[in-house]
Amino acid sequence: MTTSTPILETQGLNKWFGGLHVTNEVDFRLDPGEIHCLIGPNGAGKSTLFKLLLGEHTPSAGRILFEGKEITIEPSFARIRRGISVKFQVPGIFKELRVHHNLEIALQRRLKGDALDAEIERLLGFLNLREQADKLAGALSHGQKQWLEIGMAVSLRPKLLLLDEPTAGMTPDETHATGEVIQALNAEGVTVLAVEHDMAFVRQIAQRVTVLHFGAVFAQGTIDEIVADDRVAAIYLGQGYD
Amino acid sequence: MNKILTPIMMGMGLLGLNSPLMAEESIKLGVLEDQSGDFAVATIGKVHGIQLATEEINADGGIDGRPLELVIYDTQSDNTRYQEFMRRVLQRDKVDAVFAGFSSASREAYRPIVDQFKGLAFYNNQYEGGVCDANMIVTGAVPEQQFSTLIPYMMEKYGKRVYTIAADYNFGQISAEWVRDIVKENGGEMVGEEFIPLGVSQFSQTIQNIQRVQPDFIVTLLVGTAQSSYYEQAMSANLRLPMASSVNVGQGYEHKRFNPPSLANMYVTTNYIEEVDTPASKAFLEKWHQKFPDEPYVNQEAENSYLAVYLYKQMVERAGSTDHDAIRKVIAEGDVCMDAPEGKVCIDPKSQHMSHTIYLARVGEDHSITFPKVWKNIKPYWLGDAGCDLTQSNPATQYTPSNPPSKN
Amino acid sequence: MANSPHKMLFHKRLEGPQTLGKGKGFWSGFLLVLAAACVYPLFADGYDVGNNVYFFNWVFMALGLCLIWGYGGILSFGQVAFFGIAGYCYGILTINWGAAYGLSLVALGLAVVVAGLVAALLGYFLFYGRINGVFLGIVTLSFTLVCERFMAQTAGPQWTVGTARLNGFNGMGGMPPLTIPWFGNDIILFPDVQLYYLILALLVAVYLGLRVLLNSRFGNVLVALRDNPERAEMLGYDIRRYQLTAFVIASMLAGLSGALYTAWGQYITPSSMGMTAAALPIIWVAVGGRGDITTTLVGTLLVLAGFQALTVYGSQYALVLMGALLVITVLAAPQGLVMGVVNLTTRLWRRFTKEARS
Amino acid sequence: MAFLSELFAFLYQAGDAFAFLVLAACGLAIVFGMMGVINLAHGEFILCGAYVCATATRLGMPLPLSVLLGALVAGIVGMILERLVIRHLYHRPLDTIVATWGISMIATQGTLIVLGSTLPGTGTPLGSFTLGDYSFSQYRLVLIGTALATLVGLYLLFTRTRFGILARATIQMPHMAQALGINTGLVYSLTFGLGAGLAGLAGGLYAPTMTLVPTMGSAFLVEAFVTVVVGGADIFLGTAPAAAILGVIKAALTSWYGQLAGQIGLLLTAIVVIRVMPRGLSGWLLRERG
Repeated sequence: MTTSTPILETQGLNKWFGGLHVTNEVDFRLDPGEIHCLIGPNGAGKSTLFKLLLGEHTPSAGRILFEGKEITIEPSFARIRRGISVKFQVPGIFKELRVHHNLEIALQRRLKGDALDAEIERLLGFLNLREQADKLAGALSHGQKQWLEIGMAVSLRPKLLLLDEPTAGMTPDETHATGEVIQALNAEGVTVLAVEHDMAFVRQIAQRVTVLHFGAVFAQGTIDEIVADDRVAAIYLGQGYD
Repeated sequence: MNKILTPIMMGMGLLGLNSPLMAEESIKLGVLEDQSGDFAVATIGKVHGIQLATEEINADGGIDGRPLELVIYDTQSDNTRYQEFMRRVLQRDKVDAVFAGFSSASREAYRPIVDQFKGLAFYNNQYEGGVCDANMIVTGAVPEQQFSTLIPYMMEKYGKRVYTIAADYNFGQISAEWVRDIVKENGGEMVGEEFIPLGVSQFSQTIQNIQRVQPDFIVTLLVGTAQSSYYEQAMSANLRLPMASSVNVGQGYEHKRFNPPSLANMYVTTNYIEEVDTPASKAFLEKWHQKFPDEPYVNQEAENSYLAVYLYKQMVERAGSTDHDAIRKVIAEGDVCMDAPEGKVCIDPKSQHMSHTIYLARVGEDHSITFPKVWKNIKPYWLGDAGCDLTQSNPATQYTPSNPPSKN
Repeated sequence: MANSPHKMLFHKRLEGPQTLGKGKGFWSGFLLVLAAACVYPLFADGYDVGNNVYFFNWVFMALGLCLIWGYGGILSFGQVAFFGIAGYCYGILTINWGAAYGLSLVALGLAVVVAGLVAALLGYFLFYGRINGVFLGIVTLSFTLVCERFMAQTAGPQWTVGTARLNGFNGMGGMPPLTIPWFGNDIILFPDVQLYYLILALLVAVYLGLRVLLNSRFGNVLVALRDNPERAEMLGYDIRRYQLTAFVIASMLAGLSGALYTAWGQYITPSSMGMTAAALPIIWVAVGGRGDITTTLVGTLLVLAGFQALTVYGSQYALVLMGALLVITVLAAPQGLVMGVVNLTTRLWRRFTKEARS
Repeated sequence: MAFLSELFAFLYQAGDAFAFLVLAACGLAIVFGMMGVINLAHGEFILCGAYVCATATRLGMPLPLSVLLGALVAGIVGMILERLVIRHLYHRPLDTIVATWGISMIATQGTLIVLGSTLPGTGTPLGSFTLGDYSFSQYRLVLIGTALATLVGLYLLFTRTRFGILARATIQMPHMAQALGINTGLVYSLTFGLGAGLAGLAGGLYAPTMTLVPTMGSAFLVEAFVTVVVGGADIFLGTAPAAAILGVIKAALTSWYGQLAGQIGLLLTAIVVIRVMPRGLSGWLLRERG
């Protein structure tokens, strides 16, 4: 698997905030087509790494490559246009706009006219939000907001989907359903990188897992390898592992 | 039509006008002055002056038997209000003449409108001079009247090294130019010239700059309430040089408002202030205080406005109508004069500016006023000499010494 | 709405999620108002017509501010800078060229373009520097105050462009009004009926044009980035470009106001770019209702007429009443007074129709 | 000696500009930095302090007490306004601009109507002293000293007193503070009152040196804003150094190129600083720590 060009790669990535070293020499590879989970205790640098990948922070040192091309200092929107998409932890939707309008804005770069309307309709059905189409997005329930954002993220037809705690605040049933959607997307060829705390969910979807600790890559492997690693258990125990 | 009448009625209510004169067709005067905003300090008296003159004239039978009616608007020290209301008085209220404007900017704002509608506007303010416009009559003093008297006196008395601080806009810059030229003509030297943006209120640095070169006297051409903080600050830094000004005391009565001795040893040329000690002036003041007992001060602009109404009366009576061409023919005769509270004044037909009695006022340690010198019949000569002749043509332009009329 | 079939593109764009008013009722009302506005000069005197032209002049700037503030969430305190820049441009160009051969109209166009270019420069600096929120307001305010202070000291003869003197604080005058060439007999547009129709036509064009723009993809992105800029960027939109575009359009509209104002009064001064002037557009838009261009349009006209009436009849209390109006608007009708009235009537109407049905 | 007196003259000018900026800005900085409110009525609190101070002085109260009285009255007026208006707008920062602008219009014009177009001044206390070619106002040194003392006082207030700590806690974590039983409404009122009171202090201190007119607040407003923007949200890491830097820039430009250069230089500095450090000096010093 490691012989093909990785879809995403970081080389010697570092980020300092003042004296704080929050990303430490991260060398990370993501192969096309895999579902990869990023875990680690609170403050391990997962969110910062995401922000570096998305271009919301610029790295202090190191390089980021997407499909072999350097994107280290590219602005966020350009990365999105290359085929990266993201779902934030706190639902990133347009609260003051109506639900169908949210989807229209996500889709209008790709589609127009009748095709746009048809795709909105299809997504509304897929996300089970048809009844709420004319509601303000801010008035949706938490779960519905999460779904709407996933819908918006997916509607870009990304090659790589970044998910920041996609199941936060969801019931176990919703969590499981989300896992199935992710796997379905993956089956269509979307590579997935997810930050996740819920180990059951990680077990459900992840093919490989990377553990971050103090900003550095601490361990990497399949979920079983990681669970079997005593050192990983130790850093989590220190933090209260659930 | 009710809308239009209200302000007129208000004006008349103030004047207590319910006399049988109302039967005659009245002559309407528009009054656009800043009764609120930045300039209100110096302008409220102008409105009072016009009201006082109007009341006297109406009590005395009006102009040719026709009563005067005032249409008064508050222009809020805002140029756009002048544009709005000048159109309103000319187009809607159809006034016969307008008394308008404090700042030069406001005058320039309304002047195109007066020209468009062929109105007749009185500008009753001291200003930087140079307006050559047949539709304007200026009763305020201009730099040649104030500086050709003031600067030679100061140089003779205190010395030839002069430092000017002036507000950084048209009035200040043009006045400073006049000072520069007159100082040079009299063999003096400008040791410093500093321009202060309007609205600046902190002067420590300026005070130091003055101390560095030690002039014999300072010409202060500061304008606006923020800039007048200079005097207090100069005093507290112990800068006690004699000062000369064309704009203080006579307009903003700073000697009454500021604590003595911050204005001590200031010399001002003005065509009127309430301290002027002549019988005409005293009678005038008495009438004024009877009608407006709370008036803080009667300044030169207030007197200009008062006398302007009488000048208008004289011109209309001599012309036999309010028609502007007829009035201008009267002006062209060259003897439109009157005995005003300040003394005799006449309208110069070439520039339609006014000759004045110029008083040199000196502010004492206790801010009392003395008059070391009085010049009679000082003419607004510059525009006419430079080539403005409104009896021949009407360029409707403002000229400056560095941008005079082209002579051909 | 989501499944409404696409009608003619233009029609679809004239109404949509970003603008109030749709359907036959609204558009017949619109035509009625337009017709009334067209025949109005037949029944009014020259003063009223000219005065209305004066009010219309300012509306362009208000609509521009509504575009960036109401829709884009960018509060610019400095729109009057572009107003002033375009005004001075119009003055300089027409004083040098004269108004023959339609040159005053060319000057009007160029003045708007120059305002747009300056806005592009300043906007590039701001948006590509990722400056936003109140800081953007302060920078734009500083910019306009720099312009004001600079222009205020240009009284000297050295400040001359061609034959046009900038003339400092006293302001530049003497430029010709707009003039339409007409078979050797030019029509000079003094603030009266002719100018009224020209400005009315411009106003209708700008209003409809903005409706189309706001309901287009561009408008969608604009409201999206007001709501959640991060998400908008993460949908692949270069939000800086959208902000800059909106800012430039808004500034060109402010410029249009400025050039028209200058032509209207044949006069422009640095005070047009001062602190008080800078606050006025914000007041109009806030009181009218910044969330929608129709309420902004109506609100601006109402506030302008109201403030003028207050000044005429309220004398020195006018400014106090204006201040009170602002505070009350913000507290009682945060979306703006006109918007508040619209919402209230819609609610009452719904309740009424519901009761009628049951 | 000539050099020394020139040097002192420059330092005196820079210090004078610094004091003006600090005193004008610190109230604004607290209200903006801690509460996120853009207070365009800041100048009118200054006006309030100045008028109260001048009136009290004329009635025979010693100047230091009058200044404090001015600050106190402005502070109380500020707290009342916070209750009536500002309180409802905490979640709408842009609307505070509109509302405070309205308040400013009411206050300025109301003062003109009620108290007339001008108030008589009280005269600057203390005398002058001479150094080299120059003489200096002693009161200006008092202003510089007061500016420094105000900064120290605020630092102690926010780090050493119960109110300061509660205020910072409330403003950083309002929900947490509420849960802990802090009367957050009162804290907001007091903080706004403190900002208004500092404005009143500036007004009182400058009242003897300026013309007292209803529009006098506007002379402070623009420079106060520039200082706050250059400084950013934190008063100690932002406003104070910003005032120092701007004071030097302004004094230098004014002394070499005149007042206009000083004014325009100040505004251009603000634009450039914001471009380079979008969150002001303090944002830059604390950059990205959060």
